[in-house]
This record gives sequence, structure tokens and C-alpha cells, in this order.
Amino acid sequence: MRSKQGTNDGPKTNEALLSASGLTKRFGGLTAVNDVDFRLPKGQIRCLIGPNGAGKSTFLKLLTGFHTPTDGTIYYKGEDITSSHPHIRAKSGISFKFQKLSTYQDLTVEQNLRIPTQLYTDGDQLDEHIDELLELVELTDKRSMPVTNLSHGEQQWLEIAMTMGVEPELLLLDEPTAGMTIDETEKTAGLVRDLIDEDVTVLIVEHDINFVRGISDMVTVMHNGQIFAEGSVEEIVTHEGVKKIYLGKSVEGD
Amino acid sequence: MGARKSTDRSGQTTPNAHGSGKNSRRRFLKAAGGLGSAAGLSALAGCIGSLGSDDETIRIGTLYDNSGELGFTGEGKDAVTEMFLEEQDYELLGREVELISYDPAGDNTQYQNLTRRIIQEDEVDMLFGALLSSNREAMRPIVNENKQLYSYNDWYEGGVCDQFTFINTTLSSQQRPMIEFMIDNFGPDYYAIVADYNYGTISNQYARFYAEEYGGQPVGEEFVPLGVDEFGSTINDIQQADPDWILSLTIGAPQASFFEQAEAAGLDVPYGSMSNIAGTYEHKTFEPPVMTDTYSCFSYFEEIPTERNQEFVEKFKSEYPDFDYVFLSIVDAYTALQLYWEAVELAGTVDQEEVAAAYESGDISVEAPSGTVAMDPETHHATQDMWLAHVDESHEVQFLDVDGNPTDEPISEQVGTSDWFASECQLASESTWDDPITEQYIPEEGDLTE
Amino acid sequence: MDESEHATEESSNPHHWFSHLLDRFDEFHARFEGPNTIGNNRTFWAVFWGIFAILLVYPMIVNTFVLKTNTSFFIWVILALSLSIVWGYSGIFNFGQMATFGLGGYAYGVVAINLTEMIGGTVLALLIGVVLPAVVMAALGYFMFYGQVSGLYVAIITLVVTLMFNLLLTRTSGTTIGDAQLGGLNGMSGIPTLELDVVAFSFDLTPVSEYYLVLALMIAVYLGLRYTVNSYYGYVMIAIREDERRTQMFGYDIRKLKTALFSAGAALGGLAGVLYVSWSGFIDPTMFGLVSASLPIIWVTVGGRGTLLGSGIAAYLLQYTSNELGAMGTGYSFIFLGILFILVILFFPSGIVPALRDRWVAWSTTRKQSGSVQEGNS
Amino acid sequence: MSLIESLFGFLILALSHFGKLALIALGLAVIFGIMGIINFAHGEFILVGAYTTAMGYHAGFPLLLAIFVGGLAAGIFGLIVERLIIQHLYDRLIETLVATWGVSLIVIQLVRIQFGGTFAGIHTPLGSIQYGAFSASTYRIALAGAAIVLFASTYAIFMYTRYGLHSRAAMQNKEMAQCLGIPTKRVYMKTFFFGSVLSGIAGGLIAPTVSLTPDMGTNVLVEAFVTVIVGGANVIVGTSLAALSLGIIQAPASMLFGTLGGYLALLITTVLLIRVLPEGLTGVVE
Repeated sequence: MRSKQGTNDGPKTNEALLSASGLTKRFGGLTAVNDVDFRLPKGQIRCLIGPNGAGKSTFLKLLTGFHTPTDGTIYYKGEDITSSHPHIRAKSGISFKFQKLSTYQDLTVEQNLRIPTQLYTDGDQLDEHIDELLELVELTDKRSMPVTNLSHGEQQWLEIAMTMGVEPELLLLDEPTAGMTIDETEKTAGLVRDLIDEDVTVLIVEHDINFVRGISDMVTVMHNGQIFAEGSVEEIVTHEGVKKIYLGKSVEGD
Repeated sequence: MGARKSTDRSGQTTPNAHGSGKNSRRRFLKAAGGLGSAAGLSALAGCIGSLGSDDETIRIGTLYDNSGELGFTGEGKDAVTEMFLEEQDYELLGREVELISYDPAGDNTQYQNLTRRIIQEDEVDMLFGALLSSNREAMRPIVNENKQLYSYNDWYEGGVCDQFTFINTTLSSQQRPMIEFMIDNFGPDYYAIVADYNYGTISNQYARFYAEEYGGQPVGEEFVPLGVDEFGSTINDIQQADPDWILSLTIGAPQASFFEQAEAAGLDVPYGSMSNIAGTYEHKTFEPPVMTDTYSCFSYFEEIPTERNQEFVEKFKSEYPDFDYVFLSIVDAYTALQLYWEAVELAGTVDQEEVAAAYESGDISVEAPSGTVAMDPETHHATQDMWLAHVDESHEVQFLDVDGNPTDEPISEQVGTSDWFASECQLASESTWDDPITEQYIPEEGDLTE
Repeated sequence: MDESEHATEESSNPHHWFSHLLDRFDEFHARFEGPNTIGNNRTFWAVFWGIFAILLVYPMIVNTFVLKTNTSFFIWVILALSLSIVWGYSGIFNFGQMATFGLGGYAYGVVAINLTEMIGGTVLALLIGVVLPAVVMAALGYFMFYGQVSGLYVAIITLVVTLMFNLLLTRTSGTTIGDAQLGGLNGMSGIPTLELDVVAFSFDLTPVSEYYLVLALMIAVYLGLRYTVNSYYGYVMIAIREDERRTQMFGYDIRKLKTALFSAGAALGGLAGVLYVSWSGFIDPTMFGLVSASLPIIWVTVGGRGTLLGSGIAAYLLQYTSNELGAMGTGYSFIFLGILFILVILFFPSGIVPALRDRWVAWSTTRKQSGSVQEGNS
Repeated sequence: MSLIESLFGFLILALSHFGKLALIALGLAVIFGIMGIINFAHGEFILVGAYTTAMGYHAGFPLLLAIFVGGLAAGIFGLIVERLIIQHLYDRLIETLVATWGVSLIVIQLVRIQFGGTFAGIHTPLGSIQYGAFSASTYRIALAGAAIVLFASTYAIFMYTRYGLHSRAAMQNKEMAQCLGIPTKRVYMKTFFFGSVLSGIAGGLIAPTVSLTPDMGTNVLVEAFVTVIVGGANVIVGTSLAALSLGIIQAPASMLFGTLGGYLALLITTVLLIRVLPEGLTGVVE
């Protein structure tokens, strides 16, 4: 895999890989994201939680360029990327995994991996790289199968491998464990943890607090389109206000 | 040119009186099992085509739409072709005549395919066909490439100057007596509603030229795309221009909605029409008084009061009761056959080059239902009588003379093509079978006046 | 989709030179094979070249009329293949593929008529006939794809643009470009046939040589596209078709890619248009009408959207059938086509050819299974 | 032409364009808005309505009754199409489009074989109104009124009936509606019927102003499409606004540049609008 430059800023430095200021998104009368200021230091694994409709998914989509913000600015590696096109952001190292499963159903496992990787890896190393990724998600023996033959969990992992194929520096995962069994969730957690070794910064939207506890350094809580609280997992779990906003509300879905 | 079926026929199905007879003579190519062995079958079809020729039989081919938008017009032409052949006992020069017809269904691609088929596979001695000018123009390249004798016989804007093509029908330039009549009787200012394609715009050029010659001018012109049936702004515009009369060059059923809408809007101006009544019998399809005071000038109307015509109309209607108006296209198809028969008899052979020479002899002239029709050697177009029809409040037709008095005579006799075209097109003197001219001349601005 | 039972596994062939030959045969075809196309085994290619051989001797057994007609069917096949790429593989529902055909035809006609005296004039006309639709559709594509127009709206815009061409060309009865009369609804006629008289060799196209030229082009286009869809570009096309946004998030500039694909498809459609006009000597605005515009869509739908082979076969057979129905003189050909069409969509939603392929695969798999253990799920 | 008169003329023209566009688009909009499918045979539903109305009228029915019968006939025809074809193709936009195109081919050809190139029309009723030196057909102005009535009724049906509630739910979120126990398949069937009836009534209403030909559906199809697309997903507000604004654009364009100009203006506006507002006018309203 591509060796990351600048190893001197090891994990947990204070330099922000990504930051947003005054980020706002309105849909007609609804304000989904409201004046959010956000910093994500390089190398961190951050979880984003919050009740239904808190604006988490919208926030992620603003970061990927999927939505254009109504107001505010997004900086990535010190550059203003607020109005740059999604594919430009992807090329500069932001990779996104949709909440909804979005592997390519008409292609084989290997072809699915080829789509992201072939843009970033030289032709002679491509096959090798794909082998590595297949191994990572333990799908080597299924490489020439149509994706439709894979289980739901396997497809999720394949997609994580695909998002890794673009050599990301920042990985945005929208509910990677949605619809998974407990075993599958554990395996996913393992996969995400491995990413730390790859020197990737990760932002995960997640509900499963056990999952969060297992992998995350820091947690950000969104509520009503705003950042409600931020801190370590333990701080958040014991936070009175956070308890309150979750009370009586569904912890399912966004 | 939209063929219209009239009210009381509306509930009936396709004509069957002539259908059965025709079908038996129509050459069918087996398409059974077409899917799967296409290539093989068309190969087979090809072999049959070349084997089946019989030198004794004379083959006449027709390509008239029997379905599609103008299907009814084509059915009329095929019906009258059959009637004519029956009158001749399917004989010419003592030899048997075989009729081969296909239905191009109004599709130019089909016209091309079938023209190829009828010439190269069926090897017809004479080809009749095309309804619209665009159909004809699709056919002509293939006709010319194969040096095929060809008759076009449906009213059009004029201008085809082609060694292999012979044309008998009303040309836009031959309608000039109507323009003169309208200017003399109603005034010089007219408003033109023109179908926005070749037939309309070129005919309009002729109209403008003749109007100028007779001291009139357009006070407004509206070009309407084919298929448009919305005339609100046109009617407004006409009322603003306040013309003495309206020149109608509307084509097709959608555009005929103009008359209904004008009537509904209370527009009360006489129409001088170059495209209605004779061919598309709006006076039969609209409820009176929509077409009141329409003046139309063509070589043929069903109502022409000559004995020859009334006999013809009676015979045709009794044989083909589905047609309760004998429109121009039917009679022109009949006359085209008369002209061919005369040319072949004069030539004494069906050899196409010799028949063409006979057509060009200057001696071809027949007594058609419309009157005397002669073939002009230089232009390959017919010279014929023009009738001016007036539609009254109850949609009855009277024929008028130049002063507007009822008459039993044509308004002008033996009308030829425009002077401009006659000077441009000199086939007999400038074109030969082996070095043919195959043009369509379209007058450009100023061409006509020179 | 996938069907990779390569017939390469058998070994112990006593005739070594023969098995060597077979290997070379397979090797040659490998570049055209992959999970994105139908027909990835020795049998397919044997049949393919067999049919090709028959087509090579075809002119010797039929008359000019049949030959000419077949040539036009091949041209329609090329048009179908172009839409198969744009719509079938890339998912851009282009209602204007016939318009690219018409534009190519008109461009060729105008240039060829004007340069009829010039050596290589018609070849230049051919090039322009290919480039012009590509440029026009690139501009339209830029307008649409950079404006985030997608899906159904692309269909509507391409349809509306096609109808506008129709409307405008109908009005050109008096319009001339140089020596060429556009001719309005009557169309443009007197268009010279393609003359391949560039430098090395020179011959006028007779019906026979025209047949061979079009046949060669059809085969070349088919193989070229098979190569393309099984390469890097093929995966990307399918990725765009399946999920534009996902693909974009991987770093692909789908706006650019779609514009390029749209334009490349137009170039191919233009080529077909040029060949057609050279074949018929005539073109008219009905090429831009609603009925014409839907023809390629019918072929691709009936044959199978995700397959080049299916689109091509459907184009050939449907054109053949409507030709024959036309000659039989019935008004029922459209009714027949309409019913066929609905039945295919209801019962073979992915098209007839893929459905037949699936049957075939199922049949041959069960046969193999009953004989020996099946090798590799595919 | 005085200013007042030309203003009046423009108003009448815009009104009649609005009326026609709104009428021919409504049925299509209902089906598109709620079921999300494009009915390419829409023009033929209008044709069925128009032909049936004319038949009824010639059989001696009063015009209004004949129009009602026309609407019913189109509705029954729609129901048959839905049962035979559409119900198997829900959620498959492109397939529906192509299949309904097949229906359109069949209907046009059958009508042509059965009735020939044209069909006896209906004389335009109600006479004309005079303004200064100008006059216009009263019936055509009445059509705009009819369009408004039809829109209001459609609105009422959506707002105040059980079917309306269900269909709105299905439109918002199909999965959710299903979870709530709404029989979406039945709702879709009813919607298709309802849309067909509306198209049939539209056909009956415009029948006295146009020539009845087998191609009449094809002729209005593009205009109907364009209106619905410009309108966007909101059936009532979007479509009526689209018809109004397109009418207002088409009227002066056709006054200035003739009928062709008006038609081109309509098409060009549409292409530009889709580019600027991919959601249609609905996007602006909401």
C-alpha cells in the first residue's frame, strides 16, 4: 500500500486533518445541520453518535461533497474544499462508505475491488494490491464470484475493502454494522481497528455503543443538527445531557 | 395531405369490397418463421424473385400507402387501379397484365426498401407510386439508379424534372386562376396560412408570385409546423392584419382544425384554398357552415358536372362503396394509367426507353374523368383543365367562371406548368435515357419573376 | 452475467499441432472475453466465425436486392451496438441515439455532395459525419451531465432535442449548404456513395464491395466494443450504470466520463448514419421523429440491455421482420412489434438473448454435473 | 391594435395555452407523481377519451355526458393496461416507459385500422366573444376554467378521501406506507385508473377544438411530458404552475414568432428549466 508521508505527525497529534466551521445545511424549511464547528485531528478514530434525525448522515454527506452546504466552510489538510466536487475529494484521500449497501451487483468481487483500486495503483502492482485487500476481508476464495452470491456481511466487508482501495487518509463510515449479527459486528470492529495500523483517520457514524467503545478514541454527539457534546467514550456515556436526549427516543436508524 | 373519412363511414372497418380481389393478386413474400433464419430466407426470396419472371406478362407495380396516416388515400388509388385494369380485362398489347402492389405505410424507409424490391426483384415494367413528395423523393434515387419508368400522380408543389418520371396531377402553379379570381373579387390583401414544409412553402412562393402579377400581396404569412392543431395566435394575428381573404395551404387533419377554430372564434373571411376540398374534402367532413365561402381550384372535383365524370363517379362508388367522395388522388391514379396505356400502345412495346419516347412524342392525350389531359414532352407534366369550386353555407359545391358566375365549364382550359419551370426543364431536348437529367427545381427568390 | 466455462481445460489431445492451434484460437479471443459479455468459450467463437464465413460467401448466392437489404441490416446492427454501449452498459438512457445517426447522415450528405469532385471527398465527409454528432452530443452531454441531470430527465431532454432537430430540419425546404439542398421534409437526395479512393487504392462501392465494407465494420465494431467492455473501461461503465454516486466517491469524474461515453456513442451512431446515407443516397427528417427515435431503444430492450450480442441480433431480426411484414402489405406490423415488445418486457426483463443464454448455461451445467463434478461455480 | 386589446389578446391566448397544457398533463402528472412511472401511452388515453366522446356525441348524447363517458372509457382502458402490464412493472421506470410505448403503438395502429385517417369531430360549442376588432372562441376560454375545476377536484380527492390519504402516503414513502398496512398495490391500481379517467376527460374536453386522428395522442404527448417534467413531483401545484408558466411563455412567443416559435420556446424553456431545476418547479415551491 501507499506509504504515508509525514510520519512525524503520528497519531493523536493536534493538527486537524479535517475541520469545519459554521457548517449549515437547510432543506427547504428544515435545518439538518446547524452552524457546526468540528475538528478531526490526524490519526484519530472518531465516532459520531446522536439520536434519530440529529443530522449525522447529512453531516457526513456534506464532508464528501454529496450535498453542498448552505453556509460554512470545510477544510481538509488545510485547504478549503467546501465547493470541490466529490471525485476531487475522493482523489485527495477522503473515502466514504454509504450506510446503504452499495457494492456493484452486476460485477464480480474482484471487479468490485478493481473499480476503486485501479485509479490509485499502477498496473503492475494492481493485482497484488487486490490480493492484499481480498485477504484483508477474507474473500480471497470468492474473488470471481458475482457479488450477489455473497452474504450481507461479506458484502459490507467487501465494501470496506473497496473504500480502502482508494488509499484513503480519511475514512468516513456511515453505520458499517447496520444489519449485522453480533459475530459480524465483531469482525467489522476488528477490520476498523486494523485501519489504525494503516495510518488512516476515521470518522464513524454508529449506534452500537459497544462497537464504539471497542474502537474509538473520541466521541462526538450530535443533536438537532448541532454538536451537543464531545469527549472520550467514558465521558460521553456518563454525560447527563446525552442520557437525556437519548431518553425516550429510538436509538435505531438515522 | 390528409385523407379524411367522413362521418357516416366512421364506424366501419377497412374497405373490403376491393380488398379481396386485390389481395389475390398481391405478391406475398413469405415471412413465416422469419425469426431464426432471416439470412437464409431472404436468400431464398431472392432466388424466387429472379426465377419467377415471365416475359409474356406485363408487370405493373404500385406503391401507395394502404395503412398509416394516408392509408385511405392509397387504398383509393389501389382500388381505382384495379378498376382500370378490370376495364382493360388485364390486357395490354394483347398480353396479360399483372399487378404488383405493396404498402409502404407512409414510411420513407419502407418506400425505399419496397422500391428496390419492386424494381430489382419483381422487375416491373412500369411503376406507379408515392403519395407525399417526400415519399417520391425517397423513391426517385432508386428509380433513377435502375432506369425505371415511373409515374407520380398526387398533387404537389411542382418542380420535378426527371427523365424517368412522368407526372399528372394538379401543380401549385396551375392553381393560379384561383389567385386571380380572389384578388379580382375580394381584394388584393390576403393572409397566408402555410404548412411549414416543402409543399407549403414552395406553393406559397408560387402564390406570392402570381398574386403580385395580378396586383395583390400578402398582409401576413404564418408558417405552421405539420401536426400543429393550435391556431389561437394565428387567428389573433389574422384579425389584426384584417385581410380581404385567406390563402389556405394547410396540410393534414391536425392543421384542418384551423377551420373549426376560426369558425368558433367568429372569423368571417373567405378562403382561397390551394390544398383543401378536392383532395381532402373538408366540405364533407366538417359540419356546415365551417367551410363556407371556400374557393378552391384543382383539375378535378367529384362534383364536376360532365357526363364522363358522373359516369366514372357512379361506377367507382358502386364498386367501392367505402368511398363516398371521389377525391383528386383517386382520379389522378386513374388518369396516370390511361396515359401509360396510351403511351404503350403508341410505342407498341413495354420497353421502357421506347415508352418514355412515346410519352415524349407530344401525341399523348387522354379523355380523363377530369377532362382532356395531355403530356407535355419537355417537362413530363400534364397539361389540363382547371375548375374553380365554391363551397356554400350548406357545403354544396358550385363551379364558377372568372366573374364569379355559376358555370359548367372549367375556369381555365389546358393549363400548363409555370413559365419559369417550362424554361428550366427541357427533358425532350436536353436529356436522354443514357444521359438523364433527374432534378427537382425549386424556385428561389426572384426566379419566378424573370 | 457471468459464464466462464472456458473450454480450455481439456488437455491430452493426441494431435499436438491441433491442440496448439486451439490454444492460439483461445488466446486470440481471450482479450474479447470477460464476465461483461455473452459468449466466452470456444464453441461461441467457432459459431461466430462460422457465421462470418457464411456471410463472406453470401454475395455469391443472392441477388442485388437481398444483398443491399442485408447491408442495411448490418448498418442497423452498428447503430444498435452504439446504443448498447451508451444505454445498456453505461446506463445513460439516450432517446437521441437515432439523432446521432441522422446528424451523421446529414453531415455526410452535405459534405459529400459538395466535395463530390474531390479525391477523398467522401472519406472526408465520412470523418465529418462521425465527428459532428460526437461534438454535438459532447456539448449536449456537457450541458446535462455537468448540470447534474440524470436518469429519466436525460431521456426527456434527449427526446426533446431530437424532436427539435426534426422540427428545424422539416423547415429547410429552401435551405442549401453549398451545392447541397437540405430539402426539408422531402429530404436530401443525390448523395454520392462512399468512394474509398485514398492514396493506396481506389474503388467505387458496388453493392458487393459495400456489403463487405459494412460487414467488416460491423465485425470490427462488435469486437472493438467487446474488447472495451471487458477492459478497464468496461468495469467503469457498469459501475456508472449501477451507482453513479458510489463511483464518484471513488474518485471518478462521472460528469466527464458520461460526457465522453455519450459522445463516443454518438460518433459510432454517426458512423452508422454515414454508412446508411451512403447506402441509400437519401436522408430525410423522419430520422428524427418519435417513431424512429424509439427503434434503437426497442432493439436494445428486446435483445438485452447488458449485452452487445443481444442488441445486434435483435436489430437484425426486428428490422428483417418489419421489412417482410411491410412487403406483405399489412398495417399490422406495428401491432406485432408492440405486442412482441410488451411480452419481452414482461417475460424476459433482461432481454431475449440473455434469457436464452441462461437456459443454455443451466442446461449445459446440469449435463456436466450429471457427468462429472462441476468445476468452479460460475 | 390598442394596448388594452393586445393585452386582452395575450391574456386570452395565455389562458387557452394554459388550459390545454394543464388538461393534457394532469392525468400523466397524477400517475407520475404517485407511482413514479412515465406513461408513454398517455396520449392514447387522451385519444380514447376523445374518440369515445365524439362517438357519444354523434349518438346523440349531450356533450358533457359524452365527455363523462369518454373519461370512463379511458379509465376502463387504463385499468386493463394496468392489470395486464403495469402491475408487473412497478419500480421499473424504464421498463414501464418502454412497455407503455408498445401499448401506444398498438392503440394507434388499431384505431387507424378501425377508423381510418380521421374521425368525425365535434363542432365547437358556445360561439365566440368579441373584444374590439377581435374575437375568440368562448369554448377555448372555458377550457381553462374546466382545467381549474379538474385540478380542484383532484386536489379534493387527494385531501379528503381515503384513497387520497393512502396515495399521498404511498407517494411520500412506499415502504413506510406498506408498514402502516396501506395496500399500495391497490392504491397504484386506483391511481392508474384515476389518471386514465382524467386523461380521458381531457381528451373529451379538447375533442371539439381539434381534428380527431390516430396521431392526436402523439401530438400532445410531448407537450404533456414537458409540462409534467417542468412541474416536478407535486401533482397539483407543480403541474398547474408549469402549465401556467409554459402558457405564459408560449403565448407571446407564438404571437411574435408564429406557432413554430411558440413550440420551440416551449421546448427550449423545458430543457433550460430541467438544467436549472432538476426537481422541476416543485423544488422551488417547497
